[in-house]
Amino acid sequence: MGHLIPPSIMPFVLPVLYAVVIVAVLPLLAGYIVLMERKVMADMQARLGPMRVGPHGLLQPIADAVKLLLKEDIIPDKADRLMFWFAPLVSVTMALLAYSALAIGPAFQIADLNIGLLFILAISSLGIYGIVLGGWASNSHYSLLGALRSAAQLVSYETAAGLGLISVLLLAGSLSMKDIVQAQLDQGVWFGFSVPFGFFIYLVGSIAETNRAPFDLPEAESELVAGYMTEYSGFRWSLYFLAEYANMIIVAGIATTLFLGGWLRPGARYHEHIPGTGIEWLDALPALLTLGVALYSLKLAPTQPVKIQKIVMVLVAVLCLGVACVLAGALFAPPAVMQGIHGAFWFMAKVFAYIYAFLWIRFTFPRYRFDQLMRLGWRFLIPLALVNVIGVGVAIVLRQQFAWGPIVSLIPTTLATLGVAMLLAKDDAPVAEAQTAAGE
Amino acid sequence: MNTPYFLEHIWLIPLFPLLTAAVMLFYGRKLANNIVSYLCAGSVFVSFIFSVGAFFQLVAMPQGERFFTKLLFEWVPAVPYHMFDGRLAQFVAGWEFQIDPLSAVMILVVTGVGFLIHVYSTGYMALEGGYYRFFGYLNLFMFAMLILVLANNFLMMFVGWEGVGTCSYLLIGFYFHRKSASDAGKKAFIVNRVGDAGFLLGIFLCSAVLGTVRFSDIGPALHAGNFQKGDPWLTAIALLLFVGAAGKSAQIPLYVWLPDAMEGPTPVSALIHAATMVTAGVYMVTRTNAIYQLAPKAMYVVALVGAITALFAATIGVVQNDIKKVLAYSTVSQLGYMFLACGVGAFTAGIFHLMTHAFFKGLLFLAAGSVIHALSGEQDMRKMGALSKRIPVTYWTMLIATLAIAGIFPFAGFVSKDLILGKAYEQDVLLWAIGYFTAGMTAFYMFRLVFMTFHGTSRVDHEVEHHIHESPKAMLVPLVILAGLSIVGGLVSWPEILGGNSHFVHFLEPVVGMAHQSRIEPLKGPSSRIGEINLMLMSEGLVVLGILFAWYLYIKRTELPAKIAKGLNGFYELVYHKYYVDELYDALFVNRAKDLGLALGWFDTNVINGVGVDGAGWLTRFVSRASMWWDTWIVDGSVKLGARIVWVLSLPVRLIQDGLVQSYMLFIVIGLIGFLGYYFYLAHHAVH
Amino acid sequence: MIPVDDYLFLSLALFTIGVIGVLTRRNVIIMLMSIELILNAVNINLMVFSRMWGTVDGQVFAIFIITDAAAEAAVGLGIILAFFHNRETVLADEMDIMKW
Amino acid sequence: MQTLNQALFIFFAVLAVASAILMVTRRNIVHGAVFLITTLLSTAGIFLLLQAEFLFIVQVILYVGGIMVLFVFVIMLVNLDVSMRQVQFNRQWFVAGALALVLAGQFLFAIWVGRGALRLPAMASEISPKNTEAVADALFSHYMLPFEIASILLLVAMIGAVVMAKRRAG
Repeated sequence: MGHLIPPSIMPFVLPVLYAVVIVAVLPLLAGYIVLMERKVMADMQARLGPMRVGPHGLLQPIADAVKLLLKEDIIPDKADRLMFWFAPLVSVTMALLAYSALAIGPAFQIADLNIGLLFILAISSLGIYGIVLGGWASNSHYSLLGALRSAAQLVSYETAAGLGLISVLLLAGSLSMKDIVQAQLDQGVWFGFSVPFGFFIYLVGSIAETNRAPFDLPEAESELVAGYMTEYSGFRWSLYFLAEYANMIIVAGIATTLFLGGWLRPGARYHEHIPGTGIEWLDALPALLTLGVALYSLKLAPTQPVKIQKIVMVLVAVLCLGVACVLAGALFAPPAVMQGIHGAFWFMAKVFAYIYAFLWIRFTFPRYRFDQLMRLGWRFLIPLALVNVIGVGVAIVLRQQFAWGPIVSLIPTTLATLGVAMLLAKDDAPVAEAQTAAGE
Repeated sequence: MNTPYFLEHIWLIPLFPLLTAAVMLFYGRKLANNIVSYLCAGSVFVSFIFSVGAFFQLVAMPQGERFFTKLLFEWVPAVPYHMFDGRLAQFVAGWEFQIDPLSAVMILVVTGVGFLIHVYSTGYMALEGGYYRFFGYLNLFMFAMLILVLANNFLMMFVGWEGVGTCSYLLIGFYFHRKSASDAGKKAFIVNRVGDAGFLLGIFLCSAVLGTVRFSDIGPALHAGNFQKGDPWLTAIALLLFVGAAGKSAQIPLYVWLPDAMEGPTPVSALIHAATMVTAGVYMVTRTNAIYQLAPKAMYVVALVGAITALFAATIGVVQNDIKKVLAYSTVSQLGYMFLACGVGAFTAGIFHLMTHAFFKGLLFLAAGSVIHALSGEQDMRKMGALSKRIPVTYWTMLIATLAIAGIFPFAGFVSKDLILGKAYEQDVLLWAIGYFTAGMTAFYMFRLVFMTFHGTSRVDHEVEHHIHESPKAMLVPLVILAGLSIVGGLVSWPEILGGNSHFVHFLEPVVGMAHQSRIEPLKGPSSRIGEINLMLMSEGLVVLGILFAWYLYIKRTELPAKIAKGLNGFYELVYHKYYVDELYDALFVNRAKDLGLALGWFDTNVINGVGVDGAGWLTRFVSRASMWWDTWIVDGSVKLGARIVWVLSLPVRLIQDGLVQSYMLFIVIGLIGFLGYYFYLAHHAVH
Repeated sequence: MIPVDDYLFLSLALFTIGVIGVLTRRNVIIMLMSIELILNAVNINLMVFSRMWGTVDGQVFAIFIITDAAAEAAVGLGIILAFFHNRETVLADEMDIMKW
Repeated sequence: MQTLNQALFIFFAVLAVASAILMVTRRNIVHGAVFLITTLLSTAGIFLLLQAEFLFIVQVILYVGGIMVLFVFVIMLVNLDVSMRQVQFNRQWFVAGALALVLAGQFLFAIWVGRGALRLPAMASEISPKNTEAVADALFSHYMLPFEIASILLLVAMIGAVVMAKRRAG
């Protein structure tokens, strides 16, 4: 391959390849997250969810996509046509651009920027223009109110979430995604466990930043029809939709990288080998898991009601089997390849766990009122995040000056932050009640 | 020396009722009725125990030294002032509790009878609203009354005096939703104010003349001041104090409130308006007997007023039909007896009658309450009759009390009444005659009451007839106990002539004689004993006559009373309407006070408001108008002139200062261009 | 290698456009945005000279300028909002009295 | 590499200047704001060309992601259709424009006089692989006091903004 491509372009080839893969795969992934969401919701509400298209509705996303793309494209008469056209593009572009710095595994990264994290934050913070301009360009009150709410919400929660991330940056001492993961390996603990409050604040902040329940006020259907997307339909609407789910994956990726150890395997420092081979016990886990899923699908296949569904189910089983083969085969590949493939597996597993938490929260909590949302952001999360950051600073001093362990040094910080959290919650309760009483 | 416990803690006796009163009045609303009962009656019972303890510890002291004071704290610190005779004196008053035989007897009566009436009330008031309020007031009354009798000086006594007055007002108006009740409360309060004014003046005069308000210092002060018998100052003090006593104890002319006070609940009538509070006047006169003994004219006034009141009230009592009104006038009458006793110098007899009266009159009221209770609130005797079989316990106890008040041998009333009459006979036959006649009337109207209520034919309404029932145990037990006391009460001072030893009189003598040992009345010699026996027999005869008369009129010939009333039409009407005294007072005082109010109102409206306030307002408006003109044209004008001048001078500057930010920025740019040009110019020269 | 002059020309162009915007536009918000443009032009200069001398002092000053811009935007927009609530206008030449 | 840089510079510079001109001349304020954002992003790209990565990020996060959001927010709150139909330039526009051009001419003269005197050091990318750390070092050591003063300025501005925007009673 080396002799086919001029050497000056060589360093750009792999990143471009990755970029193409991401752009191609992401819509599909988003569609399947939607399916996952509907299925999880159905499960939590004791229903079945989509069952018709494909076995267990597995082909539903594709049907949805086809429907969206075939819909008539409507631009409102009084809309600002340029902006109306431009806004969804901004959203989706910024969402996709952020992937360029995300490290899916030790090998899968478009660009290892030394300001990687800041880059992702910067790019994803530009996504707001898609929402705001789209809401404004629609020339509709619902859209404009949704856009304004979105702007206020994003600005407020970006601060809190950013402060939550800073606690990790202090511990890792780097902005590069790779270095942050490496730091977690070196310190022997995922930062989500050593700074649980940073993780908590980022979790809440990231839900708010992706406009998901219980913070989905910009698109609260009971108040604003569909918020900033009210006037959008068809393909443009699906762009917004794609951007939203791409953003979910982004924040999940950031959280995974910063708090959940990125592509690290659980027990990354445990190196017991299977006797007689160079393979570690824990490395065999992914292959066995996917194999189990494949077998389960195969077992389900005969019970499907329609023939086509049986076939698709078998295909799913075959797909899983293939993945299992790849994962198993990687065990015998050179370490770099092995780590790349398994890292990607673990990374995606964590990302989906985080997204599952999103869904869980969405179907558990009722929607906030706007003033409650603002109070939570400014009066609870930001002070808490500040205390947490200061505490982490103290912990680092303790570690450097008194040689405390990486986990022990953070325990006082966590306790102090917990105390402040309780204080803030207690302090806020009467105010909240008074305001509710005055407001209603 | 080890001070006896109960004497040392004498101040606790009023404190217990105060505590429960506070609890009742602040938190009582939330308490269950039985808790209220236990707390209130319990606290009075504890006070009674302490009183008994104090009494016995006092008795245990030697005869002449039965006196003890306990200073709780200084109230009015020593204030120097000049007395009337120019001597310098210190005005001192403390919360100082005093116990001597007199106050010992009083606290026993107050707490003992008070406890029984509390117990009675738990039954009587069980179904009334404001249960806690009633007991709160009642306990507050107990506190005030105990303060009154335990006080060591006039000031503290006045506190109790006013306290009982307040509680009396509150309790008379207990059914405040009834206009008659609240009116009666106000009447009692206002009439008492007249008496209290006299009492207060008496206190002032006492402190100015004698230089002290402490009771135990009055005797030495009298001695030191070398006052003679009949000293006009002392007479004035005594008369003023008697005005107070007359107000509190319902003597002519201030008796009018007491009959109306029957609007209150019956236990209140029993406790406050029969047994304790109304006797405060008698107690006070006795307490200050040292002054009275040096003022014979005042004593005569007291005796006369007492005797006339006794007769006067008795005549009214004869024709009343309301069972409680009869008892009320009877009370006024008996109080008259007590004052008669005091007036003739038989203070001990007065106090003794006070005690026995507390027993039997308390019993009468309670029994009357029991009757009323049985008849579902009926008070008119014309609608009673033939109840003796239906409510036997009430009947028998009431009969005992009636016998006692009538003075039948050997009930309590016999002893005390005859003691008074005997003393009066020694002093003045006229007074004795009035008292003697009154005793007969008392027997008559009391038996009239009994006969109308319990005997003859039933005149009870049909509605009520079905509900007649004997009262609950809580009411009957106090009746029985008081009945017992009414029977044996006289024994504590059984006359020597009948083989007794007059214990009670001797016990009290130190108090009465404390002022001037030398002036103690000598004990009656054997020569007067024959007379005493004769007097007793005479009065017994009259009493029996009165009873028979009542029997004849109200059992035998029931149609006769109406005929007699018709025959004596004018007089009957006069008496039936209580001699029109209330109407007289209305015409003389109440309406005149209203006229005065109207006149003052007119004065306020037309003179103070019209001329004063409105005139001042007009003047102010006028001045402010002038000031406004000055401000507008002179002050403002000069300021405006200055502003105008500045405005004219600033015209050229304002052309540049147009308030537009962009034109200012333009000037910045112009300045920048200028600076840069100058810079280039300099650089050009530097190069060349 | 791009000469420093090119950056300076760029900076000058942006600066001039900003100055014209501030001086001529009636809308206060556009004026504020023009000021941001001027600050941005300054930042380019600072960055170029920082790069030229190989130190980071210029970048530090640029950070201070951005801080300043943030403060200015916050307060300026707050004033504009308050003014708009009172007067229903955002035109600079209608803001010609000191007090209302 | 060199040509790439050159091309990128020209691209960013043209984009920045064109957007700036459009920003100043547009009637619609929202469009103006969007063009200003474009200018700012182009400038951020130029920062990147000058190897100031941290400033690039600061420019994007703070300027574009923060300040301009605030602008857009306020524009949407105060946007009036009437303002679109009003005269966009004030009475002094001609004088002001002329004077601004004079000023620009003076600066141009200054740069032109000194042209070619200043040069960027060749290939400085080696010296700042850790641009963020370098800026942080300078900021927290030498420029500590100004940094603190700047934070106080921000605090004051925040309070001021809250006070200004707070709705007054009556």
